[in-house]
Amino acid sequence: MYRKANIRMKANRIIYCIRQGVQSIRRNGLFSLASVVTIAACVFLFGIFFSIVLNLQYMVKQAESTVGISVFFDDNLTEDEIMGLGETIQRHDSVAQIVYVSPEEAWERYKERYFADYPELAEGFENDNPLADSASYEVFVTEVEQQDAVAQWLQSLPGIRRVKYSELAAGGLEKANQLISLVSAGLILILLVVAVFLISNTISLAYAVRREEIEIMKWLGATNAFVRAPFVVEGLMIGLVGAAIPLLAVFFLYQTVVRFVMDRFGILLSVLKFLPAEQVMALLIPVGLLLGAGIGFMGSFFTIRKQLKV
Amino acid sequence: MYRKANIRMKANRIIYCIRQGVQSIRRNGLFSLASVVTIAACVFLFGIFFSIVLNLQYMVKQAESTVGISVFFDDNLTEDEIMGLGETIQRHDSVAQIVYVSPEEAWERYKERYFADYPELAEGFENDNPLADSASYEVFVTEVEQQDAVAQWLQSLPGIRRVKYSELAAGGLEKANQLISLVSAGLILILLVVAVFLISNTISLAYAVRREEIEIMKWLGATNAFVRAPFVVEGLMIGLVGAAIPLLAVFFLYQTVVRFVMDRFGILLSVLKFLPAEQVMALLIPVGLLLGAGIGFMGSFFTIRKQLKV
Amino acid sequence: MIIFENVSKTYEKGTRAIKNMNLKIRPGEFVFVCGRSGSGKSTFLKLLLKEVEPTSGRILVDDQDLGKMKRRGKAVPLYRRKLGVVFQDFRLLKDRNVYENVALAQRVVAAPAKDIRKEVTSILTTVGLSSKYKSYPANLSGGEQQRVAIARALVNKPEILLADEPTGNLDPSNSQEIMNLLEKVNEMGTTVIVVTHNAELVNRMKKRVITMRRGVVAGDVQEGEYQDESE
Amino acid sequence: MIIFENVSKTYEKGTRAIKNMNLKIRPGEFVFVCGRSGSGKSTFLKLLLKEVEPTSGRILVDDQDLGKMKRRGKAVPLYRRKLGVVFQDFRLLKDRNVYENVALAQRVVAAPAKDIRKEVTSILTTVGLSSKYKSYPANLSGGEQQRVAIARALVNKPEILLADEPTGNLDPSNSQEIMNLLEKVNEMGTTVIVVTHNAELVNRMKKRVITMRRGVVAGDVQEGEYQDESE
Ligand SMILES: Nc1ncnc2c1ncn2[C@@H]1O[C@H](COP(=O)(O)OP(=O)(O)OP(=O)(O)O)[C@@H](O)[C@H]1O
Ligand SMILES: Nc1ncnc2c1ncn2[C@@H]1O[C@H](COP(=O)(O)OP(=O)(O)OP(=O)(O)O)[C@@H](O)[C@H]1O
Ligand SMILES: [Mg+2]
Ligand SMILES: [Mg+2]
Repeated sequence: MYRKANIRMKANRIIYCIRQGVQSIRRNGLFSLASVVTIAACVFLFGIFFSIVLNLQYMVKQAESTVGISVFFDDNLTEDEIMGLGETIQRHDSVAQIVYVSPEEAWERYKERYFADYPELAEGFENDNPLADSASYEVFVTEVEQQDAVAQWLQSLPGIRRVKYSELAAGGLEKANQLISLVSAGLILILLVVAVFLISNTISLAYAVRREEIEIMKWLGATNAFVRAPFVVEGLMIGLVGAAIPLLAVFFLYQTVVRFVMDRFGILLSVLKFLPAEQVMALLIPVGLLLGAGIGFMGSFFTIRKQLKV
Repeated sequence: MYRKANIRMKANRIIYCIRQGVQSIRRNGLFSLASVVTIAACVFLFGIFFSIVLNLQYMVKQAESTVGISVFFDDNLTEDEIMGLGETIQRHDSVAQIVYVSPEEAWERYKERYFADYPELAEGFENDNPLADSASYEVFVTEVEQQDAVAQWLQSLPGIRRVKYSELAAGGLEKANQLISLVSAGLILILLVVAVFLISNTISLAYAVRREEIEIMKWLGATNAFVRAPFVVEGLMIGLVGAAIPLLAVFFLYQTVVRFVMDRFGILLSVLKFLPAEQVMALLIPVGLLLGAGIGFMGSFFTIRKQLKV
Repeated sequence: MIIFENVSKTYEKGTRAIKNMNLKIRPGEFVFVCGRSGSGKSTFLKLLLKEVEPTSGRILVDDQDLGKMKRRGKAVPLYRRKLGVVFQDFRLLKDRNVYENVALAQRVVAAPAKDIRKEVTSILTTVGLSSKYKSYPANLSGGEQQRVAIARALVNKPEILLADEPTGNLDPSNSQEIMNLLEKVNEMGTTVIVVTHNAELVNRMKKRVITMRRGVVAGDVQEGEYQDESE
Repeated sequence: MIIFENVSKTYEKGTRAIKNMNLKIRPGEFVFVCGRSGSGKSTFLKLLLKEVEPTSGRILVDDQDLGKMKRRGKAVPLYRRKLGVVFQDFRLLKDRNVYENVALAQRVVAAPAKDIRKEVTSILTTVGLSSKYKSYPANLSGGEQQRVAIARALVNKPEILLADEPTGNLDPSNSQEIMNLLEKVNEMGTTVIVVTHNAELVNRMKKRVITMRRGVVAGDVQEGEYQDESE
């Protein structure tokens, strides 16, 4: 019996807090709106920025996967030995895929790539494939960072004459990847710091106005918890609403922009591979809501604590 | 005499306004601080973003300038005729620079570029330059957009056998340039809208608190101008201070980041050409200060106007 | 000359604070306005200050029709400068000290800088606050705040003085001093209108007494007494 | 039992509001505190409420030493719930209506929801505001606001009632009714401490009168009268 009454009291208490929170939002229309707008603005910028960064990283990843290592064999290798080598390479952890390039294919590719401008040069070689001995594997690694290690490992295998890969391209992509990650992290950090600044700012303003209200409650004998609870509930709700609105906006904006860029800038499509909106949002929505709720909760909790020393 | 007194009264009035503005900032410490922080945050984000965009555009410009058009001559052209052609080309408005490439240079470059991987291929041509007839001009245009037009014009000149340029590279760069401009404009617009939102937000909060003060002044018989002036002066000063701080921060941050990237990501230096900090700031400082002062002024002016209807 | 012609005031929520008020107050008169709590006394003063507009009727002050005065422009500020007002809830600026609060009234009318100091110091001495001139309202006692409000209303030597319960927070001897001050100001030509519940003072001073009852003028007697009607 | 032992209070700016106060008030007493404006009456009440701390000396209420009560935790809130306070400047919550303002005092002590409605309605009727229960403070007359403050102080049937100038904005008959109410509350066991300037009321009611003068207890008489000292 006693326990039941206690639970009912607790439930009553929680209901009271939530009702007070809602009423408080209504009563302090302007200040609640101000807090929602601030949180929304921050989450909005965060969302846009976050999508850009995700896509940049995705594009670099895409570019990485097109950089392969060419492996040329010793002249005296039999087809079986070449097959065996291929299996060995395939089994390596960091190797994603290998492709066999026959001498004929190699020469066709070569002509296409290098003689296109000087067709007269290629004529000298007709019917006499200068690359007859140049069968090769193209090896694609899982992570561009492994490029060097895999190349060295390939070099050390018996029966391999030459390993060729664009150190510059691989190194450049790896560095680009690092740079993007670093700059993104830096910018996101800056954005978060700015957001926290702005929000604690707005909340301080809103509470300075209600300082009198808090004082009066305390003079009436209210405990800190009693005063704090509605404020915190209010903060939480403001945070959630403030995050939900811009997330929705980012979703529609993202779709529109991607479609627009695909239409208008088709020529760049080989470099620009966008993530589908759903995939971006699947990550962004939980992060954004958590951010909003966290900011709203913490903002009101700490601000109210400062004010409660009456 | 009368005029002199009038001028002195005006001067007194202005001094009073400025003094009131300063005192008002001191009196309303928290609210002034809040406004400064908000403007500073917005200008800071704007500054960072602005520098990134400027550099991206600069990099694309740099990349563009490395894309040239190769012009090959008819077999029977004399050296004088070639020189004459060069002068004609040079005189074209959209041409930035032309470079003469002799057959020997062409072959050296060719070997370097295409035979590096298959040195055995080059041996067959020793002492017999296969490109003996391939003297050419490399033509650099001022704007990548002119690439097509210039190429067509070159094609139409007499004595020219072949005009070669990377349509894909040129087209891609042009599109990339457009895309960056468009996305930048979009993001800057979003940032500005968010900034205006945030600031009018903060100022509304700050003024709601001072609504009582404004009302009392009006009941004492103050004109709107009398009430408004100190607020506007205050807004202007807050705007300037709020803009100056983040501009300074951006300046130092920019230098640090550029130095850091140059040190750590040297491999990307061929693509990453940064603008010097001074050049970025020369543009950013006036824009930023104007932005801050404008926002501060307009924010207080319009907010106070809403409140003055007592 | 203050003239109320058939003035009524109904607040938004439907409270009829003033009903059909007809009244004349000549320049230089000293008038007490009495009546129970909620009978419309403060509303009467707010109408005169053009803080609220009448629902119907006409208010004339020195032949100016308050209803025809435009909210925009200088007409309202110029009219208000004729008045000195002591609000029932003081309405001091919280972020300025006593001196600045009183000086503000002079700044608003663009008084010459050198006069401000003299006049403000003098009026603060008169209400007995010369030692508190640097204090902020939050650090004053109730009666001290009330005296700052009185000083602010008087510093411009207004044509008409409206005082809402100016002695509600003052002890009898301070109250008497303030009343003497108001009488002196009145003798120098200012029309004085005082809302008060202080029956003793009203009875002692033998001035015109207007008694309000539920928004209606229930009595208007020269050399009158405080009428307590327990309805 | 309220005991002041050598209590002094000097505000930050150096104003010595209370000097060496020694005082005993027994449970169930009815005490008037009188004195000129600025003599330290409100400060005396603020000390009892633990709104300000004494610079020196000791205050005991029901054997609890207020100085030893920790700011953190529940001690201060629990102590304050024994008190009902009418502030000189009312201190109503601007964003809640009359009903909510009074109910707040009950919510704070976690009164059962079903009692709140009954008690709040009943006390509002007692102070004559049952028709205004939905109004917001800004839309009330001065006297009405004061009565809301009184209702809020009484709704919890406090052990000790502190009232600072509770009739400053009320007409004589309303004032008398409020005093009768306080007397009734007192008869039911509440210790009542009233700060007032209303000499007539004090003289009529024949209660203990403590007279303050410049922070010092200048008189403490059972069945006393209002002492006006024009110094
Ligand atoms: N802004 C307002 N909105 C709605 N009703 C109001 C407003 N101001 C006053 N009232 C109501 O109008 C009536 C008259 O108010 P007013 O302030 O004129 O009374 P008063 O005579 O000054 O009373 P008191 O002596 O208590 O100050 C009251 O019933 C009050 O509740
Ligand atoms: N927070 C404060 N800071 C500094 N001085 C104060 C503060 N509060 C009051 N005082 C000063 O302390 C003295 C006593 O103030 P108190 O409010 O106790 O007077 P009071 O007896 O209530 O006067 P009144 O009848 O006018 O309300 C006054 O001189 C006042 O200026
Ligand atoms: Mg009134
Ligand atoms: Mg007091």
